[in-house]
Amino acid sequence: MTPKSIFKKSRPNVSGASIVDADFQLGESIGVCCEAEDLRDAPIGLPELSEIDVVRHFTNLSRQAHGVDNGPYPLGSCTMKYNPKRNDKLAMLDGFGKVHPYQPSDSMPGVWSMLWNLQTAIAEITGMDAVTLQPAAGAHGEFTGLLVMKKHFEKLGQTNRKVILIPDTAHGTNPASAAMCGFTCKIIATNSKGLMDLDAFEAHLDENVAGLMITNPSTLGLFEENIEHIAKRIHDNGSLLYYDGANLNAIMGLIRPGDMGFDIIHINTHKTLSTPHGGGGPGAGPCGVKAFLEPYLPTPVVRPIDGVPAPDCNRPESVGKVKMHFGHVEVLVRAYCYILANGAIGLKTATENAVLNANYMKHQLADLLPAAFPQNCMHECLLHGGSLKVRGADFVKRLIDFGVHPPTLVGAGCVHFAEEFDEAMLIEPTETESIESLDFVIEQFRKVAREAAVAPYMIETAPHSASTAKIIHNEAVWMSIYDPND
Amino acid sequence: MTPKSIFKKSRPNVSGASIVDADFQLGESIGVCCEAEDLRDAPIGLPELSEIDVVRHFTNLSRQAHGVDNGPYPLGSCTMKYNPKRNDKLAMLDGFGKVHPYQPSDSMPGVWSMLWNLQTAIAEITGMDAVTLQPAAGAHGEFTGLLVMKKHFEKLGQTNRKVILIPDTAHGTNPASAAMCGFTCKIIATNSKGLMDLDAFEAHLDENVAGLMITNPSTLGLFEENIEHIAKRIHDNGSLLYYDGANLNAIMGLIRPGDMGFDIIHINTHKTLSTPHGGGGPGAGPCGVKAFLEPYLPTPVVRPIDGVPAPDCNRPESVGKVKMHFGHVEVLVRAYCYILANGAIGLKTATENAVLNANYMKHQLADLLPAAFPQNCMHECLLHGGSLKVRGADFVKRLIDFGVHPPTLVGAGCVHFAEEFDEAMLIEPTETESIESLDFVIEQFRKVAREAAVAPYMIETAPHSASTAKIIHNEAVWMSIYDPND
Amino acid sequence: MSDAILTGYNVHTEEDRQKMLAAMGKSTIADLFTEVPEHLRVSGLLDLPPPLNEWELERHLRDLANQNATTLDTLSFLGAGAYEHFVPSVIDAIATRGEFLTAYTPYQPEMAQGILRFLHDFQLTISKFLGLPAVNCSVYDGATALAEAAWMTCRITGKRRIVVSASLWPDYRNVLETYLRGRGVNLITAPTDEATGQIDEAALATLIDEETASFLFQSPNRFGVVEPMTRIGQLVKEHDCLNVMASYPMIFGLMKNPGQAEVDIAVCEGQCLGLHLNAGGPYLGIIATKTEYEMHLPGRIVGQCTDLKGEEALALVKEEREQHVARHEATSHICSNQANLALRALIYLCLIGEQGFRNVADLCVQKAHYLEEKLTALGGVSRVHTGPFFNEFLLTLPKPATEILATLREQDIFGGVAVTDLDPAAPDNQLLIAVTETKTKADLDRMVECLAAAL
Amino acid sequence: MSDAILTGYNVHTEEDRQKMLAAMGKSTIADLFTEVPEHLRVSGLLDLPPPLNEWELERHLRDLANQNATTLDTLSFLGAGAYEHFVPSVIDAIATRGEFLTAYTPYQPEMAQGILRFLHDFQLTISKFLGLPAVNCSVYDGATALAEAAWMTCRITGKRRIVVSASLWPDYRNVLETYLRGRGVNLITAPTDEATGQIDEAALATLIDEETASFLFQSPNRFGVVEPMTRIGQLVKEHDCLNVMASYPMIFGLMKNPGQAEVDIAVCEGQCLGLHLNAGGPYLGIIATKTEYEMHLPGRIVGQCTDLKGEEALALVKEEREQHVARHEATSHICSNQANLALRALIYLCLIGEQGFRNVADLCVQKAHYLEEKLTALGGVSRVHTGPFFNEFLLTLPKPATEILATLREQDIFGGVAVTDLDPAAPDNQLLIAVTETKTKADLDRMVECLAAAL
Ligand SMILES: Cc1ncc(COP(=O)(O)O)c(C=O)c1O
Ligand SMILES: Cc1ncc(COP(=O)(O)O)c(C=O)c1O
Repeated sequence: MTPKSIFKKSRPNVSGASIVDADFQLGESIGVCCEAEDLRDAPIGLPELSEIDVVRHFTNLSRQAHGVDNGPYPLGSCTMKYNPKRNDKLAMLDGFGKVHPYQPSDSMPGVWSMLWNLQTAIAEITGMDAVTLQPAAGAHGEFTGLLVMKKHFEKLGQTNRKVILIPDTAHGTNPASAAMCGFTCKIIATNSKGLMDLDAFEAHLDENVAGLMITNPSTLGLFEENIEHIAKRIHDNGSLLYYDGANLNAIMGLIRPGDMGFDIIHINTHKTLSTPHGGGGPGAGPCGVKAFLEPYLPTPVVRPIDGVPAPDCNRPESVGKVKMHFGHVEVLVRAYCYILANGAIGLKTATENAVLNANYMKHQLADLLPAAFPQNCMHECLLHGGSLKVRGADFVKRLIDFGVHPPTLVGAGCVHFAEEFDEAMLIEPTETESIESLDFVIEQFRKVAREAAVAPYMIETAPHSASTAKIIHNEAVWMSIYDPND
Repeated sequence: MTPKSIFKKSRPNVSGASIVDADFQLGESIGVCCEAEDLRDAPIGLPELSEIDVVRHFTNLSRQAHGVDNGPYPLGSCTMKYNPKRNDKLAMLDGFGKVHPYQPSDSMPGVWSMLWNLQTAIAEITGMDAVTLQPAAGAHGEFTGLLVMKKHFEKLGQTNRKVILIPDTAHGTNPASAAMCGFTCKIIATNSKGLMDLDAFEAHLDENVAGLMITNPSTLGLFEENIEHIAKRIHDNGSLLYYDGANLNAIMGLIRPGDMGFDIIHINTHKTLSTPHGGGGPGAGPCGVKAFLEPYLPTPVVRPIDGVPAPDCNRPESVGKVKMHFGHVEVLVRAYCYILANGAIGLKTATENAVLNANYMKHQLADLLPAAFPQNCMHECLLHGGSLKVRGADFVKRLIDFGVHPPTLVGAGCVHFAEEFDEAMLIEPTETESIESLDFVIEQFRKVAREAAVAPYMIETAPHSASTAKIIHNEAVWMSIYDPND
Repeated sequence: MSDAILTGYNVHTEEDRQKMLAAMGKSTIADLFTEVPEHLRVSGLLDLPPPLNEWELERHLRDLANQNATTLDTLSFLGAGAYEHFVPSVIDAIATRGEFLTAYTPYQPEMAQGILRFLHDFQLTISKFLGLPAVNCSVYDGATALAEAAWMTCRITGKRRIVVSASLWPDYRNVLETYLRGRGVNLITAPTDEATGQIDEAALATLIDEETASFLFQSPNRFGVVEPMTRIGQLVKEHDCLNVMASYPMIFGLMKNPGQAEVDIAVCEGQCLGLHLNAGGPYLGIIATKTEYEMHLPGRIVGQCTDLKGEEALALVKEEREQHVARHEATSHICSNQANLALRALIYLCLIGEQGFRNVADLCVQKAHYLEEKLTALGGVSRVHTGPFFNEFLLTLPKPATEILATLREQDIFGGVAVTDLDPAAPDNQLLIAVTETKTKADLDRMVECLAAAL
Repeated sequence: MSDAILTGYNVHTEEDRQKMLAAMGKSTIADLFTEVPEHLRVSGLLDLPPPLNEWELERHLRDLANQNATTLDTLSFLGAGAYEHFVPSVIDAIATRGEFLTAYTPYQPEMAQGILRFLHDFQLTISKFLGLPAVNCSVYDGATALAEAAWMTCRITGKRRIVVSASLWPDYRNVLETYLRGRGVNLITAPTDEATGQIDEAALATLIDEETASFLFQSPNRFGVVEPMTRIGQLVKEHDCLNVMASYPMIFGLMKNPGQAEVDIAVCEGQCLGLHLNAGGPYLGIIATKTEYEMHLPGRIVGQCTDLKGEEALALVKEEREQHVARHEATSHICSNQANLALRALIYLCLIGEQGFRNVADLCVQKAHYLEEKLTALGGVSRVHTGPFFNEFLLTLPKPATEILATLREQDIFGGVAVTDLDPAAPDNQLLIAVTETKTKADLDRMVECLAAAL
């Protein structure tokens, strides 16, 4: 059963914190803060609990959640690798946490240095010339990058360039971000090798194309072998090449988007740079560009001014502000720490291990779940579930009973596959799983497959050990109108 | 099943932390640190794991533990009340945590002020004149207090006073501490009202008695009504009265040991002053004395020197050192915070609520588990389990299945009851349980009692939902000789 | 020594790697990268600082952190949208628990009821709070929440003209413009009454026309002035356009909720609800609307559904609005949101509760008014506006604000925000001062004394 | 407003209290205290400061904390038994999890396998570490561990004479005396060889007689000198008495374990294993012995047993030694111990692992020797002893140590411990300097430079 709502535990007039100040009499001057008719005339209805009850409620909730700290999390496209505890601690230092964004900028040089150092490192990692750390998440990084692209063509007077080409395997945020910037999306098919169909690409490439937006490796876990050819064609067409860096974990330290010909990139720190995902966020989505696009980055830009990193708000050509302040500093400190703890050698090793683990998984499961594509996969592998005796969506739920978070399937999570992959699973073990852990996960897959042959209903009704039974998605009724008696 | 040992997860040559320093070549100068024959010639055999595996292992272990944060914990005599999170945070401030005990004392005035303020508050709470915060736990506080007592009689030349009187209901640490100080214990019986048998007391009272060591309320949860009479008899005899303050939670803010006539006291901060018990410790056992005993307190004593609190090591009459440094500072900060957050009114209310809750529990369970004694109980109640259809020891294990930590029984925990209380349960709800929580606990007792009537074997084989089945104590085999292959 | 030990996060020893390669019939790691053209590979290593072990890393980060003044060591009256309210310790202790911190979005609801429950209770709490039933799991921050709301009104009405109060925080306005630029939305500015600092209602009435999708305003506004919410709501309703209000959650401790004031979409910056200042982020974007507009909400929504046994369960619902389903037609591109901060806000509200929340608001108002009275009693200092204020107010000073602030800083006081920092075109002698419950009377008196000395 | 809201930790409203009293047929709280003589009750309230709300409390504690210099802001070479080793962040994150922090002693093993497991693995790790199989769940600190060990040897042998090396840390000696005073134990001091700083073996041989229960020594000793452990072990064995060694765990990264050196009981201060300095406590007392002496160990022991299904489980065992069973005949009075710190030590050792532990020890040795070489190259500075040292060494200076230390402090350096601080009778020109892995070469060079300037 799902845990109770905290509203069901509320006890009138109990409050966990004592908010008084002997020098001020409560209730005295309430009238002064707004027009009389705007004064509150009824209780809000906030839950009321003592501190211990709050602690117990949320401690209990946490025990009905599964994070990387709890076990393997091979959720394809999400890169659920270890989130170092040291980074959490350092991100919460008072010298970062208790800094007000409107402090005089010379009272927070450590923040600027940190941001500048991180920008520099990300530029080096991605092969770009300038980086903004402002975007709040991957999708926001896309939005920022596409605004830069738009501005570029505005400056060139090429206002006809309103089309963004996007492969059909792209993450949903790509077309959504493009639409938000006022672009039109044209979708490019995937060929039988799992790569972008070059004929389809050529068919769409015309003077209205602003750019092509791709991930490499793709969401199918494959490296786009033709990337240089594609980059050349795009550039010859006067268009720009955008890199969705959500899969950078597969190439960091080994291959740089900038070297492949990309003009604009974003990365997801909560994937590649080990920042925790918090059950949904916050993330951070740094955006990098080649030098010719630098003037358009959102304001402020952090850069050395008289040798000392500081924010530069005087950016006449900028796309403007994409959010308040300077980005998700608390998240960015963690990303910075991750890079520093690893150094170049560590990042490279991490990438190698990520790819090694995915290929190992793919290889060891090949008899059960044949790979969708024959070539080496990168940091994740797409496996066909067609020969299982049960539906893939049911199969993976049974893994929950054995302590393994399900991999990604169509409809569960954010990835988008073509129809022929209806029963396919995208598995991303990540580099922080040991052989023992991988073998454990593999064994659970096998266990479920064996069971599928003899007791499919055990699988179709799974999970059996979770806090709820299998959840019926299409009966969802969103209780949007709250019950005033709640 | 019990969770695996971390040794079973060890993977050769993997280590979670990188311990290198580019300026120093590892392995270079090992020979210089000791005689050659003392150099290590074989591996230690420490576990080797990556950081993520360590985090997962211990996160998993924590999920097989029950603390106050998880639910009701009515463990008699242990006062498992809420441990405020703010105290944990403040105790870990760098200004306390990163201070070396051998720093010059004028470089840590905040430590001295904190200790001095806390001493002053504890003196006020207990009605004593001077307090030392050095003792590491309750038992250590007893040891310190009894050493002071001993010193007192040495000074008086009364070296014959070698006997400590101790009621039979006393906690085991009392006679054990007395023995460590070289005292002989004489045990005093309990009368039918649950109080100290005054005849037995008189029978033992002679010129060899150094002191009487009692808790009030006693471990039976009863207030010793004759305390003033007892104090007078002890003092008339030239002996001293020692207060084991482990039960101070029942009287704090309402009654002071010093006012009852006690000469020496200790308290357990992890009981009364809300410091967390950590699965076994660390605790802290401040010891307080009346003015005439102050010179004997262990060295150093923190007191204002030229108006500023500082450690005074020049204590010629002191009993000496009882442990290194100044006490469990990290624990003491929490105790200090607890007192400051509550103030006098808060401490008083807490005490009232503790007593209210215990009496409520006793009253509501009376039909099922009649009270061992008719009078009001204090912060805990002793209930007879004799009319249950199952053994008390089995009964309480079934509570585990319903999320309630068992109360205290003879043999499970540290309390010591006379034989007639074999099946009795000592229940201490503590003041931080709400009515809802108390009613929940009561309902679980009733549920088990109903079950006892119809399906006793469900109880005798409980718990059924815990990580292990019922544990057979007397088959315990301590694997003391470690397996080198482990 | 192998890389595994060198970096700490790499779990394989060199032997492990060989063993795994061998299992696949490969001999080197390079065999896994055959699809990558040779010349695209980085030759050697990236140019990054050498790896730091944990204590070196800590030292470096502490060095950086120590370079920053903080609101702990400097008495701060900074506000302008981010406020130094007290953050109960319980929040840090709970929100950082590994299960919460290291989980992904709850795509597998059976494994994530704990997360779905707090998100659902967050939605419920916000809905009570803002008096609007449809709430999502959060967006990036207050400014992007306003931008998302603005676009919602365009989708709902099919119109592309929005009237915006002139008194938004300047950066909210900037973000709004950035977000709407590509959408072809026409932003019209509604002026402020110079005396009261409130919206010029007469002017507003003339600006809203048939083509107008919505009116957007902020309260308290960029001058700290609290707008006449109910009156504005009526006025906007009369003109038959949607009414979007951005606000500071604390005011609802004392004020009616936006739902009671004809607001169609309410957005807030949730930073004040148990989040640290974090040098500007991450913060918490809150957005709530009426049930009829729920299909236009951006982002995640948690809803109730049933499990196989017919029991209540929670899951992500209404995904047809979202980017992974609707793609370029989605209500928004948002995917990752601020879930862990929504948790913080929920814990905050549960801890302080109904009465505590009212008390925080009350103390903010009283302390701010106390300070305002004392300061405006100083020669040459006066409040710019006559409209009511909550915990922040704008003063005119006899000198440039930056000069006064520099003098105050010598006393370890951040005296407020010079409005020229928000908007270079603003008068240079205006200072915006915010007060929260954490300031003592002694703090306020010290501020008065130091500011008097700085005049 | 009721007390409930006032103090935050009191969960009952006044109405709750009335409801509960009514259920019991009582009308006031006073009715519950009828057994307490009226005149014994405090009239009114205790004289304590008024209650502080959370932010007031935090401010006050931060004020106190900020008054203290720390090893973060001052370059510290302090040691003398407490060392500034690095503390991996994982430890704080895990050891403070509510389930661990807020649990009691695992009296209900079915509900506490997680706690019992870490305690058992702590015992196992320490047993490997010290080469002695019988280990308990911890005692208060290193000094009380030595005192407990001393008494164990008296219980084991029935004798009351103990020979003690003169070079224990003075406070270990003090605690030992305090602990044994009531037991009628005779302590005989074995002298130190003035040149080497090691135990005078010849003298020791003459001091151990038939009546001697044990010999106690410490290594590294109060001069930082590492004792010839194997040789001492042989010598003591030859005299047929028990051999007790107190030590600093780090040395076993490079040295044999005490079990290999004929030590019967080994004790350590475990502070260096992942504990913060904490202004002196709580620290971690470690004690290990041979199987034949296990029934004499003080405190808790976790052992393996089986559950109803016959599966392995863990529980507290051998309780017949303990105070709650044996009462005045118990091996010790200890009840609460340092369990949460045993957890920290275990996590520490698991995190750094075999190789990491060796590396920490190695870096300590190298850095200390580097500094010692540089310092003794300065005019007038020399090492007092010739015996080997690990990470701490005693220097003779041309001036009183306190003067040098005062000058170093002006440079934000804690230059070490003046031995007069440990023992007022010691020479005033001797300085004890400790170095850990966290000091960089630049730190060491700065120390050399500043000390040179202070001469
Ligand atoms: C390929 C890809 N692009 C973009 C995103 C969106 O990133 P975010 O959730 O940080 O907005 C994701 C996240 O799942 C992704 O996998
Ligand atoms: C009455 C009493 N005295 C003494 C003690 C011993 O205290 P500690 O465990 O802190 O040594 C206890 C602890 O359970 C107790 O209940």
